Amino acid sequence: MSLLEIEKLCLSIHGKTILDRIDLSLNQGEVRALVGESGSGKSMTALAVMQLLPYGAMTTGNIRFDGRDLLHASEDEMCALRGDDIGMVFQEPMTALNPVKTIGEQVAEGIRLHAKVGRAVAEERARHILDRVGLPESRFPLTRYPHQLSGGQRQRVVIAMATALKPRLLIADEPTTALDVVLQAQILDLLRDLVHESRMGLLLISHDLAVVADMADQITILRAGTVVEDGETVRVLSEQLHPYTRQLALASTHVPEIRKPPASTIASANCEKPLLSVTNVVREYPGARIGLFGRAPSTRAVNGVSFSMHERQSIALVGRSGCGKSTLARMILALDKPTSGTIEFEGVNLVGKSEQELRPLRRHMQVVFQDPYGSFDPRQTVARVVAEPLHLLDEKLTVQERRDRVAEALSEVGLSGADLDKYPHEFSGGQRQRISIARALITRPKLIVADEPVSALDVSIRAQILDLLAFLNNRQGVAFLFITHDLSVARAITDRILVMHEGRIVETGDTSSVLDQPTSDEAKDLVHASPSLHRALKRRMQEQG
Amino acid sequence: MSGVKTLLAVGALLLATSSAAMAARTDLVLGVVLEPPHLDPTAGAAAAIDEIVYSNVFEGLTRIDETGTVQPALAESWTISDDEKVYTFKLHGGVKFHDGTTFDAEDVKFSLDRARAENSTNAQKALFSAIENVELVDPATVKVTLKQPQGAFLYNMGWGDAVIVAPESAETNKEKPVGTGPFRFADWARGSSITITRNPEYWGTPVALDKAEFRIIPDPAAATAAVLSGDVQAFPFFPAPEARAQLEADPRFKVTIGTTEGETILSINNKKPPFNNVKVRQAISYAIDRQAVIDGAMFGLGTPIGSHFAPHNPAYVDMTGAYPHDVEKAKALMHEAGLQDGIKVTLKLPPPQYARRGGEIIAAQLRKIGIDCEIVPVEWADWLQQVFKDKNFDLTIVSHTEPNDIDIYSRKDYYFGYDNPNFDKLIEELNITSDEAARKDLYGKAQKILSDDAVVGFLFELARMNVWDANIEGYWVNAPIQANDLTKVRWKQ
Amino acid sequence: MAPQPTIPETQSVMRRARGSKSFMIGLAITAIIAAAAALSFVWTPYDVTQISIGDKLKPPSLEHWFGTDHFGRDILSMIMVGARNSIAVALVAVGIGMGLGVPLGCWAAARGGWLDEALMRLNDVVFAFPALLSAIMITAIFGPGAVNAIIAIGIFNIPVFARVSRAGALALWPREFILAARASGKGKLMITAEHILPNIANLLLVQGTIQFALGILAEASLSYVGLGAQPPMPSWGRMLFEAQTMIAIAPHMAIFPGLAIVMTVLGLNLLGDGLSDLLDPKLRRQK
Amino acid sequence: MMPFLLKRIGTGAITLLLASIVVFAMLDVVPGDPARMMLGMNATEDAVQALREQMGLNQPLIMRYMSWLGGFLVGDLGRSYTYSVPVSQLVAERAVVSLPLALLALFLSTAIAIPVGLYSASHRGKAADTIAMGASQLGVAIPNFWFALLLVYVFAIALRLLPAGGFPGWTAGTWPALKALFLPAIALALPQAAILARVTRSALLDVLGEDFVRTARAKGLSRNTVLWRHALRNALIPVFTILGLQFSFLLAGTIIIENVFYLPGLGRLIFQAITQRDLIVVESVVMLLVATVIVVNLLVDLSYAAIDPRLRGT
Repeated sequence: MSLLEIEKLCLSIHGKTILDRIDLSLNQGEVRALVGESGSGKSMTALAVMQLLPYGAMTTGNIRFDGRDLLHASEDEMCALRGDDIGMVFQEPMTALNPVKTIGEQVAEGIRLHAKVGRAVAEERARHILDRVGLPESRFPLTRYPHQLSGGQRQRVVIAMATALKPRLLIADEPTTALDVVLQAQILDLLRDLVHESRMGLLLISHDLAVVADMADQITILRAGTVVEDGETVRVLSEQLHPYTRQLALASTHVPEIRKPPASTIASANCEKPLLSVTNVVREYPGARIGLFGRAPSTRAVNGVSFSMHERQSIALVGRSGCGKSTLARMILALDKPTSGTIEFEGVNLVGKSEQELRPLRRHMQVVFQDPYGSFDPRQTVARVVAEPLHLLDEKLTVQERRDRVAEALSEVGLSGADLDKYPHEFSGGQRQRISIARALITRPKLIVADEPVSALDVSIRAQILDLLAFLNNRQGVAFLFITHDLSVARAITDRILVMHEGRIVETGDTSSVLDQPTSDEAKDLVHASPSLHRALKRRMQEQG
Repeated sequence: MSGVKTLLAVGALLLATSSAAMAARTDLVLGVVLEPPHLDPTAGAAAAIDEIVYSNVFEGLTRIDETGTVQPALAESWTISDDEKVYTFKLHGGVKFHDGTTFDAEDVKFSLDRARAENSTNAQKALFSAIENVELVDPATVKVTLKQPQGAFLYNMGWGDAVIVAPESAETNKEKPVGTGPFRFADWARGSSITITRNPEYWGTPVALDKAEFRIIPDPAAATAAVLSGDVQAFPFFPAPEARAQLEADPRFKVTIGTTEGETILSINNKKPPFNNVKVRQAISYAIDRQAVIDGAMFGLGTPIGSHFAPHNPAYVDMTGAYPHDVEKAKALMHEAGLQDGIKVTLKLPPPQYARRGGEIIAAQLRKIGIDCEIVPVEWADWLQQVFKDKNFDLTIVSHTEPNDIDIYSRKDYYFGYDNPNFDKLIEELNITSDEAARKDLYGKAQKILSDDAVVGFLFELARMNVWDANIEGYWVNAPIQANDLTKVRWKQ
Repeated sequence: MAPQPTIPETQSVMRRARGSKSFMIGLAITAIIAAAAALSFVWTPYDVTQISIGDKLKPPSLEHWFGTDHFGRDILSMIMVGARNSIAVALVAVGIGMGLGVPLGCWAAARGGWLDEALMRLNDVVFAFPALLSAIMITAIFGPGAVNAIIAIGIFNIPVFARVSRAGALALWPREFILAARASGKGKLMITAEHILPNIANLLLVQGTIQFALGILAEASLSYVGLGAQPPMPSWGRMLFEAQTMIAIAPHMAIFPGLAIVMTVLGLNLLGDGLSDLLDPKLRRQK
Repeated sequence: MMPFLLKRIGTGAITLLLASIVVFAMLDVVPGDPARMMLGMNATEDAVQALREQMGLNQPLIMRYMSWLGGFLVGDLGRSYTYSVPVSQLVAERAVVSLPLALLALFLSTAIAIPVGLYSASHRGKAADTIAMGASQLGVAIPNFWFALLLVYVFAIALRLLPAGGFPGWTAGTWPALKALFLPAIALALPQAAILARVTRSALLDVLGEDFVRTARAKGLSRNTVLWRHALRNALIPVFTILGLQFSFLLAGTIIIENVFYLPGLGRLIFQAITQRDLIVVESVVMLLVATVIVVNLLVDLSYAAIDPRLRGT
């Protein structure tokens, strides 16, 4: 008998069908991945197991845990199971912990509840499990509050809470999505070890095939609330029998087809004046106030960065979260001022210029942001959103001219001019990112700074956007500065790469050479931690012989 | 639901019985509307001071009784010289101030000299203006010489502003009044109440009450509630005439309606056009429906007056028929004055109900003859400044509560701005006349002049609605002077 | 508290509005009161300036639905005209608060630094005064009357709106669409006009309704202590003051104006609640 | 903790200073002469002038401000014009009425509101919730003076259960004194409780939607345990904010309520002092009330730090 058995699970919320006849089983000591794009119903399946579904949810079918019917279990029975026999780790470590309780209290709480032990004993056990997840008391006393920990450390606390009582089933819902690749690798290692140690069953929910390829024994692929394919991980992913599986796999390793003209043209460009040159840029943030007059030492988010880029070039700026790459991007966009150093665009130093003086420069430098939802004013139509940078042009445009230009920009990114009067929320995530790109293109810029342009997108859409960006770079000659933590993106569309670590650039070079043979430790860490579907499959197949 | 009701009823019963009086009580809680600013009647005009200390804590040479007659007080008798200029007062013996110091002629001289001194802060310095000097004859005799004869001198000496204070305590009387009266000052919880207790060493007839608390309740609604709930057992100048019917119907209370010296008038700025035209003033007099004002503002309490004189005074002449309510006539007079198109004026109203409510009614009445009143409510402080001192007003409503104060119309620079030499002459004559019949005649003439000139809109004599516990006796029904004389008040056995 | 930009789906808002009970009830009550106030300009059952002592203190009857007051005036008519006064005072006071508070708040948020700090300190000062107390002092200085009541109430609306709009604007400034606008070279004023204001409009609308209701209450309190609109203009607060001493003999004098206040404030609060539900994108996303 | 505290105390002090200037400036332009007010209608001009001199009203404005502020700092609030006793004595006499009243009202409103809010939040959408929230809507809409009027009518006049007003003083015993404060406290507390209950409920519902509540539930905590152990403390911040704001309303409310019940408290003192142009009393009491509001809000801010470790700094 399986540890967890889901049969014909159907779920609707306020009458809207979310899950349709899901079947899934998981054995003791086994790792099962539940994979799918956003909206496919992965998380709802997990919450159905926990019986923590949102208000208005209706379920039919069967969920049996160790032979017990969970769908019909009483709330008291579920309380007894949750945290004791079934543990759960959530996606967002920043909000998953109660901000006003110490980590010791939060870990011990479940232990006291289920093991019926006193405060001291529970604390002792909490200390032990926190030590086990890599938070030794010497450095992380139990009296710490969540806000005193980093994201990765918080996720360790959540894992400690979920595994403190050695549950037989652990559900991890995108446990590493909010973390950078290095932390992701660490957390995945930790989960793997914990599962092995106490022979838990692990239901790992992820959108990332590369991640699950490395971890899971079994895989279930979901699409729009139904199971598309199900089976042993290596077999499913290597054979790719189902077209959707193949589509997912291809998209996650996508490299745009349009390749660059020979490198010689780029080399020759090297002798021209650079389009952008950043020299010794430093950005300090004042330290917190201590007492009346004292301050903590200031922190340097960006610490002596220099580099330059030429027209038509495509450069990746990679690094772990918090390494200063976004701060650098903002300074390049003249949205933030460096503490020292110069940033020259088209030969003009941006630092200290007034908004009026920046106008002609801004026309040639635009931006694309990560979040396709947050980068538009929700109260403006697409026409207004896309036309916004036209404000930078010196000539006055008539209404019709503006609309024509917007339509033109939209068609360049593959949208129709008929979409002009719609609002951004009427588009899908991928379409929004196209709108965002259209906005950046409308003034015919020479440089587009793209801050994680695809990291919030599902893999299939991501592939399309990468194609579009590559097209713009190669055919229209727009230079791109990509800010990303995802090395596969860097590899897909950039020529050069800058690896940033704690405010400094630690390695530069051609993208492929740096990613294939990193020399600095920081670059090596990044490369090794990056999940790769091919590498994982290769490794697993070797293991299995 | 009915269970709750029963519970409440039982609770009410318990509370009611527990507070019921057992034997004759000797304590009393009295409601008063205004809190006095301090308790020294010789250093402030506020009626609220006298309403607490007059006759109770402080006494003068003479006192004014319930009927408004002058009675001996600290002076047991007096003689007047033939030229009516020298008054010799024989003082009571064995009188002590509350602090134990003895009362004698020195104190009288001190008090009178202090009141008429250059730097005196006595609000009624005019009372003493006739005094030429004060001489000590012996410890029990004082001789007061006047500059000229003054008919009202003995009456004047009965005012609260003329009470006798001791030099030892004169400076601290504001907070801790020390007098010779039957009650001693006990406590003043500011904003809340003032308590006086029986003076066991009183020289005169001892009082029945051991303790009296004056509780300050400025708000008519709160006053009504306080009386109804039994929190106060007496409210001598009850501020909510609208509650009269309800209180009269309640056997727990005895409601009496007394007279006051308060001539309530619609003051007119006689200096300011168009009110300098007697026709306009007469038009106003015709336009006013006094009875409607009395009924509407005072719920029927008050006696219409046609001149500045109290109807209960023997010298009163009824002038109410001079200007009957006649809108047509009023309009005609306005027309004659060339104001047929109407005028816009302001009507400044001090806080009391008679003014605020009366003002609304009068504004409505005047609107009918084309006088459009903008109602401007003002606090007393503003009223005193803007209206009384700066004379910056068109119309205002106020009650002049000093007794026998018809002479104000002869005062130069008084806020009415009225100036009539004939009237002034009458008042001068009055001042030096002490023959009752002659005075009466002069008063009558004065009233006639004021009525003819329609100096102001004469409305009504303020009535005094007293609400007392039905078991109390011996209180004043009328208020010939601002006072709450408690000397004879007692609970019935 | 960060304002979520919302989606101007006029049609669906209308549809959902019809489904929101508190919104519809609030709207209905507010509409009735507003209609009564508007009607009073052209018609009231009786003339409210007409004093007729003979008719005083009549209990409710067919002739006088809500009875008469101590001057024999028709209470229903007075409530209708009083509504006009209450609404006018509260509306203008909210207008003052919005007109001055919103620009101040937006300015502070856009400019930041010492200016923000200084403006917020000033805000604190005004906030530290119990509003009614200061309103009493203001009317003590300038004299009672509707205009001064408006000023007194209006002043205390300024910091409210300044705070709300500042908080809203501060939450918007770091957002990517504002960054995009800045990258398009738009100045702070322009961004505030084009992006900030439309996105905090909902917030301001909801706050405006709340302040409107509070304004009605504040006006009633001021009139009650005699500092609001002056006779012959009827006002609800003063009607209650007048009724106080007659509550035992003419309770209708106290009940009807009191109910008028309660209903108006209730209606506005329900409307505000409904609005904030309707305009809250969090709820919409769930649907 | 220290920087946060110092900064808050610093801004509080600046606010107080600014407020003192506003108060003083405001009262200087109040029309009406306190000296004339004290002496009454028929006082002579000489007497009024003499009194003005005595009261120091003839000094220049800035001098009066400095001496007032200086006195204030050392606890000398000057002498009342009308009562001619030290203002500090007056304030002390009145504060023993107002302070217990405000505290009683605050206690009543919290004691009613928090449980109602909790219950409503945990029974969201049920009949009890609907009724409680409906009642609270009504409570918010009722002007406190009207409510006071109804209370007096029912409990004092009709049932004669409680005094209609007045205050016997604490010397009369704790019970009669509390009895006198009960109706006013109810009149003040109920509308406030209505607001507070709504805030408590919605704050709790907000917190219940947070991720960490789900985490706690995944630990096996029941809905109610989560409500008490995790949600309540997080929901306290908005509740405390409202409590701080309400205190200011409460103080303002006492001005009216003390007048309705003729309680000799600070509220009535200030009302009387304004009408009597006893400016020194008005200035001092307003300043004290403002200072109280500022201090209470400071305490609220500090309580945030006690509740929320994120505000304590590193």
